Parts: sequence; structure tokens; C-alpha cells
Amino acid sequence: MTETFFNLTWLIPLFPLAAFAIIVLWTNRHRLLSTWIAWIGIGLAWILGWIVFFQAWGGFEELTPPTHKYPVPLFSIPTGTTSLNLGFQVDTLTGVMLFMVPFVCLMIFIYSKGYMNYGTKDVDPRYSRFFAYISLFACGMLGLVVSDNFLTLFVFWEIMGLCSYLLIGFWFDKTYPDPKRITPKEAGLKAFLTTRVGDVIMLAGMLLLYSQVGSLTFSDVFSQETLEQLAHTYAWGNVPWATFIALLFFGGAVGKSAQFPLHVWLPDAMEGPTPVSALIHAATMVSAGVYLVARSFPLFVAVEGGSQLAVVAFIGAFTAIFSSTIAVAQNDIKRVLAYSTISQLGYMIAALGIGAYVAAVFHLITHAFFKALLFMGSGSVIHGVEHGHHHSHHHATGPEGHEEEGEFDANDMMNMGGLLRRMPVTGWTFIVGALALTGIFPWAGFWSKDEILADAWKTFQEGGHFGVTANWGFFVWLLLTIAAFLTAFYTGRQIFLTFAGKPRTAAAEHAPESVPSMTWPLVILAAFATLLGLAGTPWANQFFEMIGESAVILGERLAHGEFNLVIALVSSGVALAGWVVAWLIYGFRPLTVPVDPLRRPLGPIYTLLENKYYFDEIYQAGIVRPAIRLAQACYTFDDKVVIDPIVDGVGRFGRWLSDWLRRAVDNPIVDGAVNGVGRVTTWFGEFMRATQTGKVQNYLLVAAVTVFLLVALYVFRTYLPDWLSALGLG
Amino acid sequence: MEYLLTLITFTPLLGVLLVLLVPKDDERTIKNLGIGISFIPLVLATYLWFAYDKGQSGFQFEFIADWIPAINVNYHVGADGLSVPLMFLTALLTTLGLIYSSYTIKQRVKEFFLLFLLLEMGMLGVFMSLDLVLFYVFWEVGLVPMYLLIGIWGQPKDRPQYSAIKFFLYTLAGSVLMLLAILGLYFYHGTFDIVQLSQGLGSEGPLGLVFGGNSALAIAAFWAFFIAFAIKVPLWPFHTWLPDAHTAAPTAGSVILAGVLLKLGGFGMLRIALPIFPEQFKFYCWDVPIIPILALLSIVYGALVCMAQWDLKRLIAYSSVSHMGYYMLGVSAAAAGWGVSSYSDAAAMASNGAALQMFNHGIITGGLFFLVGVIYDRAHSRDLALMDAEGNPLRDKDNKVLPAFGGLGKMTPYYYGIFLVTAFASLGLPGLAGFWAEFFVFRGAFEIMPWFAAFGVLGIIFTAAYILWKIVQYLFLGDFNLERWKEVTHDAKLTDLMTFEKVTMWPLVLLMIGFGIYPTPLVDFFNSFAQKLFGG
Amino acid sequence: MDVPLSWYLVVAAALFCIGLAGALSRRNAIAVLMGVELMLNAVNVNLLAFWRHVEVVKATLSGQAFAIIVITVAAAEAAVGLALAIALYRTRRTVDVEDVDLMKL
Amino acid sequence: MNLGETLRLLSPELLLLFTGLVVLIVDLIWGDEEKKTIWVPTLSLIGLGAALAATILLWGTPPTTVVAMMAVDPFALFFKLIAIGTVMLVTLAAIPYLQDRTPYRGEFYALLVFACLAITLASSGTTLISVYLAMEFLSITSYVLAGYLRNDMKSTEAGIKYFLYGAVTSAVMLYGMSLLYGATGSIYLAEIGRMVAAGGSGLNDLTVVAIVLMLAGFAFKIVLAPFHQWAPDTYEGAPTPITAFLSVGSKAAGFAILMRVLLTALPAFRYDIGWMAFLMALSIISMALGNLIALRQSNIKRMLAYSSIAQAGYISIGFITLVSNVQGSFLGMNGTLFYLFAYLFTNLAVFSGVIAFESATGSTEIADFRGLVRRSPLIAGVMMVGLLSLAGIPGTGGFLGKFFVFGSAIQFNTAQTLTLALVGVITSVIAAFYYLNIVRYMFFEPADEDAQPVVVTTPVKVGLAVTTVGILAIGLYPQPFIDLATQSIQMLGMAF
Repeated sequence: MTETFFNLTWLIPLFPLAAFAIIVLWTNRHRLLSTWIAWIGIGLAWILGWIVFFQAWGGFEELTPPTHKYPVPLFSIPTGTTSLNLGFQVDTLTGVMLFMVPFVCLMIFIYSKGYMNYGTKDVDPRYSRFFAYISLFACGMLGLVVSDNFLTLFVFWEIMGLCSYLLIGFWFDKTYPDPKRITPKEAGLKAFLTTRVGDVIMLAGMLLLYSQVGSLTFSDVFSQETLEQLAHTYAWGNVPWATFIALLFFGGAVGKSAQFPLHVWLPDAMEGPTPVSALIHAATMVSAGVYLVARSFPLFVAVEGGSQLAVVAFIGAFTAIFSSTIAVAQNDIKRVLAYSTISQLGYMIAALGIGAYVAAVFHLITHAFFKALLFMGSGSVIHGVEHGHHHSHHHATGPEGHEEEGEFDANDMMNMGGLLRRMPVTGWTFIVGALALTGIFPWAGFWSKDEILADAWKTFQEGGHFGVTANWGFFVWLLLTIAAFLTAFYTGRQIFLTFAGKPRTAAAEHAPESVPSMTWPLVILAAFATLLGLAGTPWANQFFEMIGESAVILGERLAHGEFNLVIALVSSGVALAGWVVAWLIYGFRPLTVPVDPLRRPLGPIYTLLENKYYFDEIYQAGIVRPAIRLAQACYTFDDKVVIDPIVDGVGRFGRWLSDWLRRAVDNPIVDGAVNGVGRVTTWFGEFMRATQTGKVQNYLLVAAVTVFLLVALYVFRTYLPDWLSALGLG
Repeated sequence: MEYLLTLITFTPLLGVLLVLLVPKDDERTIKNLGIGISFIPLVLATYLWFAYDKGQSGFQFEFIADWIPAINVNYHVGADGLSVPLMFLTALLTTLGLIYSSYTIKQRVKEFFLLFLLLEMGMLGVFMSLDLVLFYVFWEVGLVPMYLLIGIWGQPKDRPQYSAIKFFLYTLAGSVLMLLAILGLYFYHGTFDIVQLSQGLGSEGPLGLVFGGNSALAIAAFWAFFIAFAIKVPLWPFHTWLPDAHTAAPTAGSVILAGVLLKLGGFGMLRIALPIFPEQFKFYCWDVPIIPILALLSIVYGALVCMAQWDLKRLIAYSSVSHMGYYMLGVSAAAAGWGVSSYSDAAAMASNGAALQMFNHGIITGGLFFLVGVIYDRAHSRDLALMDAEGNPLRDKDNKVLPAFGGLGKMTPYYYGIFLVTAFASLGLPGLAGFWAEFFVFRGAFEIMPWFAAFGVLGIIFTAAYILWKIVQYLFLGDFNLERWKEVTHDAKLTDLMTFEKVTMWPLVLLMIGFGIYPTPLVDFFNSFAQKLFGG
Repeated sequence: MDVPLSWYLVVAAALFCIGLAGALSRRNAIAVLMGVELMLNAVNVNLLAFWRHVEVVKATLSGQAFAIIVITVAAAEAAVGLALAIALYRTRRTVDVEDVDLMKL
Repeated sequence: MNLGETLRLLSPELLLLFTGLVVLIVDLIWGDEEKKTIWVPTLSLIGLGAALAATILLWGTPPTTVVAMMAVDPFALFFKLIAIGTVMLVTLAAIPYLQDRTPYRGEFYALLVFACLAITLASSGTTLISVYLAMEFLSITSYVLAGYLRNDMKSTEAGIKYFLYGAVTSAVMLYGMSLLYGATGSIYLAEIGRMVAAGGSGLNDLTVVAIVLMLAGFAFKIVLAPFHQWAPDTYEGAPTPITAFLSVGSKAAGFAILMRVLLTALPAFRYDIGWMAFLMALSIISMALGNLIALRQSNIKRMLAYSSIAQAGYISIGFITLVSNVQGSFLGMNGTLFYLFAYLFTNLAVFSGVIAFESATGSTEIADFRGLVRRSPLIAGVMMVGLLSLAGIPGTGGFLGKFFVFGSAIQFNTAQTLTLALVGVITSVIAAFYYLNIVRYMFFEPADEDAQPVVVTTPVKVGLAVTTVGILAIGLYPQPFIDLATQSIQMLGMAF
């Protein structure tokens, strides 16, 4: 029985895929039908996913290395004498992901129906297409977690990239009056290209791995011999292949999980519909990066004390604190969450960097739930405010209260306030999510975040696994703790600005509570955000047992992350402090004007944070524009110089030649030469025409001269030596 | 069975003769006849696809007969893993091209169909030839109809006459040098037979070293072949005929140009240049890596030019330069790994990747050209942006380029969907056909020449950039502006894909998706070829 | 008492050169034709001198025969040449070869 | 050798002579102008056909000499085929052309037959005298034909230029012949060959000068640069059928004489600075110059003149690089013969098209060919095939001609011959440009608004059909033609 279901794992991603195909090809004109098909697709995936999960939960011994038999090849591609086998696998990590992904997706799917305004008049014309896209997205994530090899993992990884492009740019016809503000179509492009940078790096790593190992199947790559081999052969110098490839893989994760320095796409991805944000930031795409590092973790630890872990830890911790500072100065409700996501992903990455494998995965799971909750809650808020805006707009009389159409920003927290009364379900579930995010006891975030911090502290105390040095432990702990404070601060700020106080605009005043298909998922997710942490409490750490089992591959059984009361208290204290400060600034005296009270005291720092440390501008000036300029230069070179024949003919050719002789390198040598030959040819033809005078005696003269020359040639050739010697020159 | 290849190749010629008999005013009969005839090679090529035994290396359906016995030239044809898919591709694109053209070509229909079928014969002939003279004859036979197709049916503003002659002369210039090399081979080894030459040469082969070990001659002959093929491929810096020719040709002509004619060069590399001159090829890929450098330049330079390009068709033309650069990189890696037993699998993979790139580029870029034709037929314009008189894009007050279209994604969803699939296949999205080619090319290259491969993967980013930023964004995204559309197109009607356009595109889209998900059947063909070349 | 061969040859060569110079420099078509005749006569001198001095079997008379044929042909050639010159004159009222340059370049 | 045998061996020449005379007489005595227009050329064609048949019947005769100074050998027979074929096709094309241009049509056909006779004689001359005589015969008939349209300024100019140039070069050649006679004491080519083979150093100088002087005469006939300059003017001015004749028949005669004289009389002077080097220089200059200047021509006849110069360069390559001791088929000279054979059909295809066009429209400007495919698909199609064959595109006879001559150059494998091949292929790319330029006008450019369809008369249709079939047959199934060419290089008294 167990085997039957495990053998069917590969079907999980196919359900949403089928839904995608059916909607795109046949039902795209029927909105309700499309909705249901998408629901059925993800629903089946959820059911099967949970069956697999619970069986793995119950019998995970079967799935651990010595006995497990669930890399199952599906098909192979010939590669010379060998072949490349592709298939699926089930292990505990897959199982856990299958618990989280389809379920969160299902919630998002249900929520989407309401969010996309099903049944109202201004229904989005591409409603069905939206469900098709998110189904494909779900397929991508599910396929990713059931893959038994890096190649299909990469394939699904990229399919998600595609979907994120399509979904972020879903409202591709939207334009804003402010030309500086990024439009959805540009955001989609940015997301795709930025992650593609990481993907290419990862692809390179994968190909190098394949070259070195000859296989991409996890079980082959992570076998003890292979890891040994990778750790003791060198890419160059004293850099082992394992380190090098691991770092390249990490490049992919940096892109996908929006870590510094490739984080820039994620906040702009907020241009997409909110369920998309939830999908991308919570359940799927961004966690794929963490999943990749977790999945290839054996590779990261193959070299004891290698630099790869230090890089991972540093990037993670730095990103965590870096992006939480930005979140402090954002006014867009979704952008705050976006930076918060980057920061939380930094937690996970940093945890992996100090070897806290289980804690990272745990945080990944809990975070998925509460972040999905928060995003959907914010979506509900925006939705409400938009409706309120419409409402007030229709009833407003007189010039005051009348805002220009298009300038009103429903995402701006400055336009909200006091929404808890108007939208109680949304508000309370949002607060639950916020508590989980900030790691307040006993919500889920507390347990997972605490486990990371405890592991970091323990590393500092005792030295870590896999040769991670103690100092790294301290570094990570310190940064993450500060980040915890900031997290609590900006989350509190968000809550107070949004829900507390009095409505600052007419829109907020008239915002209605969302429809049940939106609120029910919030409630369910809130329940999970509250209770899920219990799976990983220090006293009954089921989660550890399960995931730790798959970590046996790592050659060293991970030690139980001990509960450290001091650390727990410190982090809780820091979090509470954050809430308190936020309350003092934003909650104690609710804002009446849409200006952040911190703007004045922080001055230029606030501007810096508000502008995200100017990263977009730097990239624009440092990478994008030079690339475009280079492209323009190539184009000009090709189109103007090379393809068009140079008009001025010989004169220009002469100048060109002299120029070329002067500086022989940086000139159009390529095809200019070809056209040059053409010109010389033409010129020669002209010259020869001039000899054709039409006068027959001239012709005869030419003939006579030729005869003379030929005779002279012979005479010189034969007698010149004699003559020379006769003259005493020979 | 031994006549199968002959039948495939010469049925179009029969079509030419039949079309010739129909009076030129009876366009309906001409169209039906032309399309009908073109289905015969397609069906036969499909049969060939399935009848070919992939487990067996070596040539199948081989047929040999005297042609010019005085100089030992034979009518020697055969199919192997390399040629079977390409023959199928040729037959398919021809049929689709004819279907598409039967709706879009309005003048001189008879000539068009006649030339198109003649062209098909030339292309198919190249793929089946196993004799150098036969190869050369077919190689050049295709030139003339293509020249006429570009010149007659090109759009006047694209300077079709100039482009046509440029195309012709470029190819001819390359191939006459090849002719000298062919003759050279004959005088040293006494045969024009490709099979004998490719298997008999070498220090232990019955024919001895190529050119009897005279390295100067061998190198000269190698370059003669290589340049002839490189012009067709086209490899930077021999690419400059391509943008002009592709832009000027009528839609179906561009499809064939990009889909098949470029592959003739690629085919030549793998069928002739590499097997006959492996040492020389290897030398210039490994010891003195000129060829991989040119391949990288093609990839990056081609992609960069695309990014600055505003003419949609020209852009796609340049994308071919970039894409065929991947092909060349794969061939370089394969050549560099030739004869090294530890690289035999990597070389085979690189060669598989290169061959896949040929096939996939054929269906993908062929499809893209069809899709460009779709917008051009409606709008009579291909500029992505509103252009000023000097050919520079106009900008608004915020210095943003003013798109000429935009918003078609909303107005023509079907077109948008098909275009998206094709565009993503073109940028190598996993799950679509283009990916596998790039994957295997880089797989081989990363093992054999990692630095080149590392540089080459950068091209992937640029490719994504120009396809999504330039094409998709300017054409489909943004808000549809009816005023602007009317201004750009002079009041043309905007309709979504029509049935014939769907019929043309769907087979290609299905192939992109099918071979994207399950490439094994295709790779099996190429692998059987690569095994013969690199195995053992 | 024999005149040496070289004398004949020098005379013939001189004659040839004079003829050639005339053919190349005279503007009148008839005069050019006369130059050609001189060249042909130079050939005749050569042929006869060689026959006298070089030919092994003098009885074959080949040199003489050749010379006679050359004379005959020269006459035919002159006839055609004159006919063409007349045709030329009829259409253009000139036999100046410098003016015959309707077609050039 | 009895009289009957002699007559049999001379039957082609005799038939031609007879035909020419009959045509002249019939033209003289028949009063009915209407019927004469058709029947005189028909008569001429019948006679030519009979001569052709006689030539074919003589095939297989062992090489022998008739009337002391004429060879009957495969080499000569081959050129007779070419000569008769050329004149037949030219006659066909001339019928509509002459219609409105001259009242004296009968003599025209008779002169053409005599010119043909001259070529047959030239191809078989084995003594200096017979060679000279045949050449002058050919020249004189050609002068007359070139200037045939007496009221046409261009035609008379063509005639007089051709005449003056020809007269001077033939005198120069003759001077060379006299020197050769002086150096060896014989007028028999074979005898001369024996003498020079045995000769001492004093002989060398004289012979080399003789070779150079004779080459001037031969090159004039072949139209090798730089003895080519008469050709563009004459080609442009002469009646177009005569241009066609000059570009094929006269050129073939020049090649026949060149090869026979050099191979039987002067094989010893081939290498070092012998005729091979001279010819190579002329060939390279011809290929380069002819093709380059042709690029800039606006008159199709003039362009074809330059093309013919270039083609002469290609054709010579085979002869320059001939070999006799090799197994296989690249003997060089058979390449030249093969090329000539293909060139006959190729060039006449193009000229037939030009003549048909000119007959109907009176123009030979390239620009006037625009839109021809709409006005006459037949002419345009045939001309395209011909032009592609001239350019050497595979599938046509022209390609295999080039294939053979370049092949022998490569087989010869010296730096000089490889240079020849290289120059050959590079210039053939340049050539493709101007050949295709005409295709461009015919196919790409639209016709004028008021352009009428071009009417093609039956004789021209026959000519167009024959030439097209010839081009494609040689291009696609060349084996019999290769055999023909290979057999035809057997030459009486060839001494190496």
C-alpha cells in the first residue's frame, strides 16, 4: 500500500499541469469551469501529497538511504554510450515539502477566486488565464520537490521562473502616471532576468557536476564515494570541486530566494496580483532556493570547513538584516512583506550556512504558512480599500475627498488605518500571522526561529557541525537577533498603521470585509500558523526526527538542537521590544497625516532606506545601461558599418585604410573588408573601362606592347645573367 | 526501400513539373497541387523517421548507382541519425510554408510554388548525399530558387534585390573554395565518396592520412570546407548576409532560410568537415581555439545586436546568429574531444546538443518567422517602436521608447499564447525543445572546454533579455492603443490568428512542447550518429 | 657570293616594323591597310629567305608556296578591307580610324 | 588513298562547300522574296544537318591525313561538330533577326556556312599553310558578316575594327609562322615538332619569339586578354547572330588551332618559359579583366563580350594543365573540350534569348530586359538557365566544365596552377554577380506599363529548346559528353 502511493508520487505535479492544459486549450472562456478545474487539479495534488506525506511521516525509516528505493527512473536520454536517467523520488524532505506546498497552494487557489473578483462586474478579462498560470506554477513547485535529479529540478525551477514572469506581469496593460514607478510588465521582466542570472550560474554548476560525476541523480551524486571524490579533486588551485559546485548552486539559490545581491526583483514582484505574491513568496518560488540548498546540502558539507558554508552563512545573515532595515521605511503594505520575506529567507540560508539543516527546513515550512497568510491578508486589505475607494468615489460630493483616478494607491499603508473594525476577520488573522512572523511564543515562528538562533548560539559555544567555526555562529546569531528586533518593529508598524487608529482616507473608511472564499483560507492558515510550531517543539521534536533522518546522508547524524532558555528569552525579549517600539511610535498616537514620524529624525538614513539603498539605480547604471550601450554599439557596428556599403566609395575606403593602418585594432575589420573588396573591384572595373577607348589602334598598341613584353620577358629571363656577367656584375 | 530517399528528394521535382503544366491563372489548382505534392515527401519522411533503425549505426536506406563513372562520381545516398530528423524538418517546414503561402502570396503564385518545391528538392538532396559532388550539386541547387524567392517576393523597402544577391554571392564565394577542396580530396584519395573518406582516412585507414599527411594542404582544404559551411551556419563574422536575406525574404522564405538553409551548413560540419578533417578541426578548436572563440562571439554579439534592434524580423534574424553560435560551440567541443577516449561521451553529448540545436532552431525560429509574418500581414509594419526618419526610435518626455504596438496580448490572446510558447522555446526555457540543445551543448563543452562554456552561458541571459524585453514586451504587453494602431497600420483590421495560421503553427508548437518534455526519440537519432563518430 | 641569311632577315624585320608602325599610327583606314600589306611582304621576304637557306628538301618548295598563298590572301584581305572602308565611308563620310569610336567603354 | 576514301574523309567539308554554293545560287536565281525568307535558311540548315551527319558517320575513323595537309582525327571531328552545331543554332536565331534589317539575307546564310567550313578546315590543318589559310578564310568571312548591316553605323564600325585588328594580328602571327619555318625548315607541324625536340639553343630564341608572335594571332581568335580589345566593340556592333557565332564558333576555331599547333609542333616548348607560362599569364589576365569589366556594362552584348573573354580564360586552364600520363579522366585537355561543348549550348542559349528579344524590341540594353519574365517566360527562363550555366551553378553544363578545368589545375598541383584555380574560382564568384544582374532585371524588376509580350518565332523556339536541353543534359548526365571529350583529344601526330 505504501509502495503504491509512493510509486504514484510523480502524478502529483501532473494534476495541476493537466488543469493548466485543459484551461488553456479548452475552457478559457468559461470562468467558473476554469476555476473548478484548477481547484480539482490542485485538490488532487493536495490529497495525494498528504497521503504521501503521512506515509512518510509514519514510515520514514523506509526512505532513508540504506534501504530506500525511491529514486524511480521514468525515462532516459542517451548520452553517447551512457544515458541520462530522469525520474522522481520520495524522501523525508520531499515528504515535508509535499505537506506544505499543495496545501498552501490550495488555500491560495481558493482565495484567488474571490480576489480575482469572480462574480462581480469588473471581472478581470483574463480570469481563466490566471488560474491556468497558477496551476502551472503549482506544477512547477510540486515537480521540483519530487524530482530525483538536478536536471528535472532545474526544469521545474525554470517553469516557475516562467510562471512568475507571466503572473507578475499579469496586469501587463497597467501603466502608472509616475514614470519612475515600475509597471507590472517591467517587474515581470526584471524578475525573470534577475533570477535568470542565478539560474545560469546554477546551470553551470549543474553541468560541471554532471561532467565530474557523470550523473545528476541525487542518489548518485550524494553517494559517499562521489562526495569524497568531489572533495578531493580540485577545480583549480586548492578549490575542491565540491566547494566550487556548491557555490555555483548557491548562486541559483541566491537568485531564486532573492538573497543579496540578487534580491532586487522580489519587492517589484509585488506588482502582480496578491495571490501571486503569496505563491511566489510563501509557498513556492522563493522557498525553492532554500530547498535547493537543503537538497544539495551534502555537497555543501562534503568539504569539511570549506569556504562555501561561510559564504552561505554570511549572505544569509547579511540579507536578513539588510532587508529588514529596508522594510522599516516602506509604505506599501506588500512591499514590507516582500522585504520581510527576503529577510526570513536570509534566516533560513544563514541557518544552512552554520549547518542547522533541520532548523532551516523547519523555518521554511512554518514561514510558508504564516507568510502566505500575511500576503493573502494584505491582499484582502488592499481589496477592501479598493472597494472602499470605489464606493467613496461614487458617493463623494464636492471637491474634497475627490481624488484623481489612478493616483490613489490602495497598497499604501498611509491611506489605511482603523481597518480592524471594518475587516475583523482579515485583521485578526493578519495579527496572528504577524505574531508568528515575529516569533512570539507560542506561535509557529517562535519555534522555528528559536531553533535557528539556538543552533547558532550552540555553534558559537561548541563549534559547529561540518567544521563551521564558532565565530560564524556568533556572527549569525548576532545579526539574526538584531534582525528579529527589526522584524518585530516593522511588523508592528504595519499592524498599527493598517489596523489601528482611525481611517485616514475615505477609502479606508468604507472598506468592506472580503468575501468568504477569501476569508476562509485566512482562517485556516491562521490556525496552522498558530499550531504548526508544535511539530517541532524541543520536547517532542517530531520534525527533527523526520528530517534528521534524511540528514543521515550527511555522514554525521545531526545533534538535536537543544532548547536554550536564555536564547529563547533573549529573542523573545528582543521581539517584544520591537513591538513596543513600534507601538510607541505608531500605535500610541495614531497617525493622522500620511507622513512617517521617523522621516524627520532619521533624515538621510530614512531616504536611503526608503530607496532600498539605491540598489536599483546602481544596477541600472552599472549593468543594464552599459549592456544596452554595448548592444547599441554592436548594432551600429553591424548595421551601419558592416552591412550598409559605405557610400563614399574609394575616398572613404582610402581614409579607412589609412585609419586602419594607424590603429590596427579597434576598427571594423570584419565585413568592412568584404565591402572594401567590392569597392576596389568596382573601381578597378572603372579604370579598365577607361582603356577601352573605342579606337582600334590603341587596342593594337596594347597588343603590340604585350607581344613585346612577352618577348622581353623571355629575353631577360634567358640572357640577363649573361649580360650581367658581361658587365662584370654577375 | 533503397529508393525511399530518392523518392523523398525527387517528388518535389515531380511537383515542379506538374505545376509547370498548370496555366498560371489557375491559382487554386496550383496551390492545391503544390501543397498536395509537398505532403508526399512529408509522409515519406515521417515513414523514414519510424522505419529507421536507431539501434544500428551506419547508413541505412543506402543506394548507390553510377552517375559519372568517368570521374568516379556516384549517385550515393543514405540516411543516418543526423540526416533523418533534418529531412523530416525540411519536409515539414516546406509543407507548412506552402500552406501559409497559399494564403499570403498574392502575385506570381505559379512561380512561387515552383521555386519552393525546387528549393525543397535541393535541401533534401543535401541531407541524403553521400558523395561530395552530389552534395555540392544539391548544395548549390538550392541557392537559385532562394535567390529568386527573396528577390521577387521580398518587400520593396527591405532592398530584396540587394539582399538576394548578397545571399547568393556570399554562399557561392564560400562554396567555390569548397569545390577546390573537394577536388583536392579526390586527387589525393581517388574518391568523392563521403563514407569512404570519413571512414578510410587516418593513420590506420586504407586511404591513409588526409592529403597524405601534407599538413599545409590539409589545413587549407579544411578551412575551405569550414568557411563554406560557416557562411551558411552562419558563424561570426560570416553572418552579414543573413540579416538582410532573412529580413527581405517573404515569410515562408525566411522560415526555410532559418529553418533549413542554415542547417545545411551545420549538417556539412558534422557530415564532412569533422569526419574528414578531425585532426585539423580539433587543432583549431583545441590547440588554437579560433573556432570556439568565433562561436562565442556569435553567441554574444548576435544577442547584443538583437537587444539594440527595432525591426522585429531583423531581430529574429540576428537571433539566429546567436543561436547557431551555440550549435558551433557544441561542434567545437565535440571536435576538441575527438579522439580522446575519456571525452568520448562528452563529445557525443556536445555533438548531440549541436544537432539538437539545428533541429530545434529549425522549428522554433521557423515558427517565429511565421509569427512575424502574422503581424506583418496585419500591420504592414514590423517596427517595434515608432521610428523617426533616421531609423531611430522615438521617445516620450520621460525618455521611454514609444512602442509601435503594445497590448496585443490583450487583443489577440491566441496569437499571444502561441508566440509566447515559441519565444520561450527560443530562449531555451526548460520543458521546451530549445533547452535540451543548450543543455547538451554546454554539458559537452563544460567537460571539454569549461572556460568557453562558462563564457557561453552568459549568452543565455542576453537571449532572455532580448526576447522578453524587446519582442514580447514591445509587441504584446502594455496597453493597447487603438489610435496608435490605426496610425501605424493605416487603419488595418486587427484579428487574432486565422485558421491557416493556426494550422501552420500548431505542428511546430506541438513539436516544441513534445520534444521539450520528452526529447529521447530525437536524441536517439543524433546519438546513433554521434556514437559512430566519437564512440570507441 | 651568297647574300647571308641575316641580311634578308634584317630587311624583313625592318619592313615588318615599318608596316606595323604605319598600321598603328596612320589615321586613314586605307593607309593602315597598306601598313598591313607591308607586314605581309616582310613575311614573304622571310619565307623566301628561309626557303633558300634553311629548308632541307628544297624541292618541296614549301616556302615559295607559302609566300604565294600569302600574296593571294593579302589580295583577298585587301578587297574585303576596301569594301568595309567604302561601307564605312558611305555611312560616315570618313575613313579616319580615329573617328571610328562610336562604341567604347 | 583512293579518291573515294578521300572524298569520304572530306565529306563534311565538301557538303558544307556544296551547301554554301547552293544557297548562294538559289538566293541569286529565286525571285520569290517571301518564300526565300524561309526556304533559304531551311536549305542551309538541311545542308548543315547533312554535314553534321557526315561528321558523325566519320566518328571512329583511325586518325589519318588527307590531301597532305589535313588531318581527319577525333580532335578535328569534335571541332567540326561544334562548328556545325554553332552555325545551325545561329542560323535558327538569325531568321527572325534578319527579317527587317537587311534585304540580302541569302548571302548571309551562305557566308555563315562558309565560316563553318573555315572552322572545320582550321580544326584539321596540319601544316602552317593550311592553318594560316583556314584562319584567314574564317577571318575574312567573319569581317564581312560583322559588317554585314551596311547601313548600320555600329555594324560597319564593328566590321572595320574587326578587320583592322584582325589583319594586323594575323600579319604578326604570320611573321611568327615564318620564323618558325625558318627555325625548323618545315611547314609540317609534326615535322616541326621533331625538329624542335632535337634542336639546339640557337633554335630556342627564334622559336620562342615565333611562339609569342603566333600566340598573338591565336589569342585574337580566342579572345584572350590582352588581345581582346576588339571584341567588345565588335560584339556590340555586329549583327547579334554573328556576335553569337564569334563568341562560340570563332573562339572554338582559335582553340583548335592553338592546341593543334602547340601540341604537335611545339610540345618541347611547354615548360620553363614556354607557352604554358605565357598562356597562364593570358588566362589569369582574361579571367580577372573580363569579369571585372563586365561588372559595369549596360549593354548585354557588350557584357557578354567581356564574359566571353573571361570564359576564354577558364577554357584555357584545361589546356594549360593538360597531362597525358594519368589514370582517370582529368586529362586537362578533355576538360577544355568538354567546357567548349557546354559553352556552345550555354552561350547560344543566352544569345538566342538576346536575339529573340532584340528581334522583337530592337534593344540590347540590359535595363530593357526588366520584367521579361512577364513578357516572355520562355526567353527569361532559358536565359536564366544559360546565365546560371555561365556562372557555373551545378546542374548545368557550365558547372561541370569549370569542375573539369579547375580539377585538372588542382591535379597538376604546382603553385602556378593552383593560383590559376584560385583566380578561377574567385573570379567566377564575381562573374555570378553580373550574370545574376540580368536575372534580376528579368525577374525582379517590373515591366514597363505599356510593355507588350515578346513574340517568339518557331525557329527561335527550337533553338531555345535545343540549347536548354543541351545545358541540362550535360549538367545532369555528363558521362557521354565526358567520353566524347576524352576520345576527342586524340590528335594526329601529337608528339608527347
